[in-house]
Amino acid sequence: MTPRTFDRTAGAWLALLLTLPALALAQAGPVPLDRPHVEKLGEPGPHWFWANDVSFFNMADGRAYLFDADSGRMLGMLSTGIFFAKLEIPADGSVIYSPETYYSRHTRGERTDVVTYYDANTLAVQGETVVPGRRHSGLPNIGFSTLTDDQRFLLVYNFSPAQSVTVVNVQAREFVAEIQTPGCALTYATGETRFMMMCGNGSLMTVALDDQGREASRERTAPFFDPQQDPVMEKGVRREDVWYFVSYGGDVYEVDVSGKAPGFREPWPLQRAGEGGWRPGGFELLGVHAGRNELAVLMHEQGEPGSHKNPGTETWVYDLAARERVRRMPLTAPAVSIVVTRDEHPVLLASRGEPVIDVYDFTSGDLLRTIEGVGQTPLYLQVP
Amino acid sequence: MTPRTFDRTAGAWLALLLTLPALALAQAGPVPLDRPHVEKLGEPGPHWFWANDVSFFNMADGRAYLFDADSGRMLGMLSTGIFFAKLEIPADGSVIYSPETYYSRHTRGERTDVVTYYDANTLAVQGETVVPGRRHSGLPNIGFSTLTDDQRFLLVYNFSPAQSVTVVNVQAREFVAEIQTPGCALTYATGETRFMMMCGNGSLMTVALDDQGREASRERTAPFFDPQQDPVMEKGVRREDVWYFVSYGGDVYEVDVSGKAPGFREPWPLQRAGEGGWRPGGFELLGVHAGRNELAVLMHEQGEPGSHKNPGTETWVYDLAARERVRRMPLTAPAVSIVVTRDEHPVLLASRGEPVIDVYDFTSGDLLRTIEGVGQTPLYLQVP
Amino acid sequence: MNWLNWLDRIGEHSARQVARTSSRRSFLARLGVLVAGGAASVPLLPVARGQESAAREPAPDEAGKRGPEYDPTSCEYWRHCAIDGFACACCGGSQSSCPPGTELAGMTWLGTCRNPDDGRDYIISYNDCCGKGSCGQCLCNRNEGDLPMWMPPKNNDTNWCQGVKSQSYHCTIAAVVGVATQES
Amino acid sequence: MNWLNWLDRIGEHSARQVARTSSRRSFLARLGVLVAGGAASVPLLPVARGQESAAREPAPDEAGKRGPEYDPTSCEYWRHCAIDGFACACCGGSQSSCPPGTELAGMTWLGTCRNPDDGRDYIISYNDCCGKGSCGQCLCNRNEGDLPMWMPPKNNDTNWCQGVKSQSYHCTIAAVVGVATQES
Repeated sequence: MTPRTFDRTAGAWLALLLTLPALALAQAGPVPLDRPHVEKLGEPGPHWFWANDVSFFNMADGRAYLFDADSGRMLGMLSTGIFFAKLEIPADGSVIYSPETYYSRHTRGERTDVVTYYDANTLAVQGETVVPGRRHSGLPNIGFSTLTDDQRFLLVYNFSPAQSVTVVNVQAREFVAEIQTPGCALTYATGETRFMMMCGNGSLMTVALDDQGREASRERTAPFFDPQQDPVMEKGVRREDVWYFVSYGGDVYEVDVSGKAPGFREPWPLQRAGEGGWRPGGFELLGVHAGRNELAVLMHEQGEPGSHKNPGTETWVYDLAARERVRRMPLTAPAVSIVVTRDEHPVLLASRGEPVIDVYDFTSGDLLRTIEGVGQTPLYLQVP
Repeated sequence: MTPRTFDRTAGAWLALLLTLPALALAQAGPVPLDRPHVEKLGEPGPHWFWANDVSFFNMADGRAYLFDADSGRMLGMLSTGIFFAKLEIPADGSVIYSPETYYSRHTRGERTDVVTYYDANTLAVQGETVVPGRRHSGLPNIGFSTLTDDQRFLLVYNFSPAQSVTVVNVQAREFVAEIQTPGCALTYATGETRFMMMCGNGSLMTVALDDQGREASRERTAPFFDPQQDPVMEKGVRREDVWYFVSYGGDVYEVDVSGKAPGFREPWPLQRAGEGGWRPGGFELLGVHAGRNELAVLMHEQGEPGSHKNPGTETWVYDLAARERVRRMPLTAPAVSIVVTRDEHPVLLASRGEPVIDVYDFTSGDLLRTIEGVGQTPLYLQVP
Repeated sequence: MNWLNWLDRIGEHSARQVARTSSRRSFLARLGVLVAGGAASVPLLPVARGQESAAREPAPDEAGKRGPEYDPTSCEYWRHCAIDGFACACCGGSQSSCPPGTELAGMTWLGTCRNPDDGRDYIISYNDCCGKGSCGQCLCNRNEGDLPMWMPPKNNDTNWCQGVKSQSYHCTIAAVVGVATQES
Repeated sequence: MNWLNWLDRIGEHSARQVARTSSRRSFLARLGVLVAGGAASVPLLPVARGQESAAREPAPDEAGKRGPEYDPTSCEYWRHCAIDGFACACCGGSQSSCPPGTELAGMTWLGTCRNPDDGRDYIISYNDCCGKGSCGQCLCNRNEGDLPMWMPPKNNDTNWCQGVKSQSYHCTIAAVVGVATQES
């Protein structure tokens, strides 16, 4: 607005009302006068989590909600544009990276893809890096983007439908390169400056970056499963140098990424004898707790072809050293996505897909609380 | 995407699948092969209506939905950006004008206000005119924008909080001027190139435009009501040369705009003796049927200060010639917004504010059907 | 026009009726959402300052109190007698602070609410917090004192995210900025 | 890999199970929404042409039929055995046409559905209609034949508004583009 006309208009109203506050402020009451300000977050609590919301029925208005599972309270929110998938949160937690897409007319017009930098303490926008407008859009999973272990390079999977990976130097905050990866999808960090992708024939492709973040080399493994017999889901989780994946049928595939090339171990089953009717299923269906060396898996009964995204009615927990199930956690409500907090007294957060998230004690399985009103379709949960 | 990489990627998939459709298409079955295409609307039906949706909980994704009240079917949709209020539909019905606002990052960044031109038959975007980014945002009412009677100038009310009116020549499709209107709000067409506004002291200001759409003259009436005693709502309706408004208390104020300056008639009450507990209320609380010369008003019981936006439990209908109520229509569900179709067998459309719209026979008051799933918060209904 | 009296009259009225009516959760309440409050464009008030401060300042004398009348996340909170929108205390803010990353709007709708603890009327400033999509939590709305859009300072159908970088409405606070005089 | 057999096997399977399972309306179904279908990026198929035509072409042999299996707005519609999203017939389009003002995506997910009328299997092309916000009507989803994102042509978590001006997903059609051979 133009200051001049503002004065002309608002001036009239001020004349009407200014006397009141003026005289009111002259005397202080027993309730101290507030000084309105903008909140900051401070140190993260052990059970804080982000609920990423693609906002299904209004995709142009994607969000990421920050909640405290202990209080059930919303702590803050980020508005993250259309086709929103998930945040990337570096180890030091000082900043939040968010691959986002915008249209000049919200659902049409010129498309602009960016990586937005948010201050993790103030949740204010620090800046953005414009990247190629080909970011993959769909129901989010862990492979949509990732940070290399050295925390320097953010990788974003593109699908247009050409497959490629965008590399952003998040320290320099500049776009580095787009690496063409025909036949291979998604991104999984596997080392300081290394990541892998899953390819259509059941193999893995490892791409090593040079110090500038450009492709130094790529290597493809032999297929480690048969896509026609028992497809392995792309929804993996990582603990230290091992990525864990599960197949439709319920076998656990361990991929050791400590070396230059991924190493494969003998798959082992989630089900015991007579439990064949149970299958893994959901969107973010795997969770891991590094300290306890435990894997959590969403499971449902009457598994059948096509049920691999059915909500889980139980969470089964496995000792990764013994490769044995240590407990079953029946869920109060079926869930499609789960995450386990990192602390010593972890909670399991389970999203119903609808705007409801259940909080369970990860060790006892007790339901601690149910948080409602979490956006619209919170499909991917993250812990800072 | 780059064609080259597209070939490399998609090429692989095509190889896998092309044989199938090829051989399938070779033979035609009893079900004729479809030729997918994009629909067109054709001639409007008598009971088509637009439900304008500000999309309250996801304002960046505003919409206008076109439905047929006879079939209850959705016919099409427009995506209309943030703070969406309402469409402007000219008499000849060939094009639709839509004052819209966009942010370069959907909820932040650079703001761009436009008037978008949609083909009324294909609902395709024809183009847009950029206007000053000060369009008023809030819960929509009829005064947010209007077309002059000659159909040449679109007027958009601005609030920043300076008050002004943007003039767009919709035939030349160009921005003409922004007219500063301190102390006066909203826009109501009153003639070929004339409109009026409601001012803070209970008066009306008439602005006449010249042939280019620039301000030729402005004139203010004396206050026609006392804002402190019984405020007159800004939510009016027009029939020919008369604008109808109602006060919080339930008096009808008629404003004759046939002359250069508005003429006022003696207010008359909506309630009969003993009906004082009933009050008009809602968002789009007035409807009119020109042919029958009838006014429809949303009414609620236990009226009190602050109840002027309460949903109406009944619609009361008045003969505007006799200024007498001719019928009461109890509503199946409380409604906040209504509109009456223009035809000889009119229906009353009543929005619950939630995504549900009830369709009533305007003459008998019978509920004909209930349409569900109409967006998120359809607060302003229009008939083409 | 004696706006001082007018505002006070509305204020008193609201204060008296808050207990009876403010728990209404009709859709109308949801409509409140859009509305960043309503009246009183007062950009030069203290409410517009102090944005730098980040210290949380819960009103001390409410600390010990129990019940919805003293709960900033409740529609019955005594300061909410004229609120219209999402209560920021449910969005990562408080009754006197905006959620992280939002921008505090300097222009506010002022209400007059009675503190049930000391029976005195206080001037409440309903500043909006802006620049993100709607919070979606703790909707609360009442229309006492609301006037049509021809009187912007008293209209709560208006988005009051004004004078900020982005007008996108997120939530509304309820800050005590003074004590109302009884001279009406 | 014999993808022809694979696709047929899935197709048959879907066709057989449609009646039993396609009426599921779990949230999973709602998730289908995003998904513009899934498999088979076949930009050169006839399904990508004919966008100029505006004549409505209901499949004649379905005209007289009654019941959800012949209702394009129903999740049980025989052609929906592998649909994943909003049925355009509920959005202002039809089983073979996009709603006004949207853009027909040339790349499609192909399914094989059995027509209960003649017992034959047909190739169904699930083109997406793009360029507006989501339609929100008549959600329908099934995951038979769905593979993870490492096989894009078979993945229905992918937004298939590709090769269009705007990737914003609105709804999905179910057009007959051929007759499936039994050679599997």
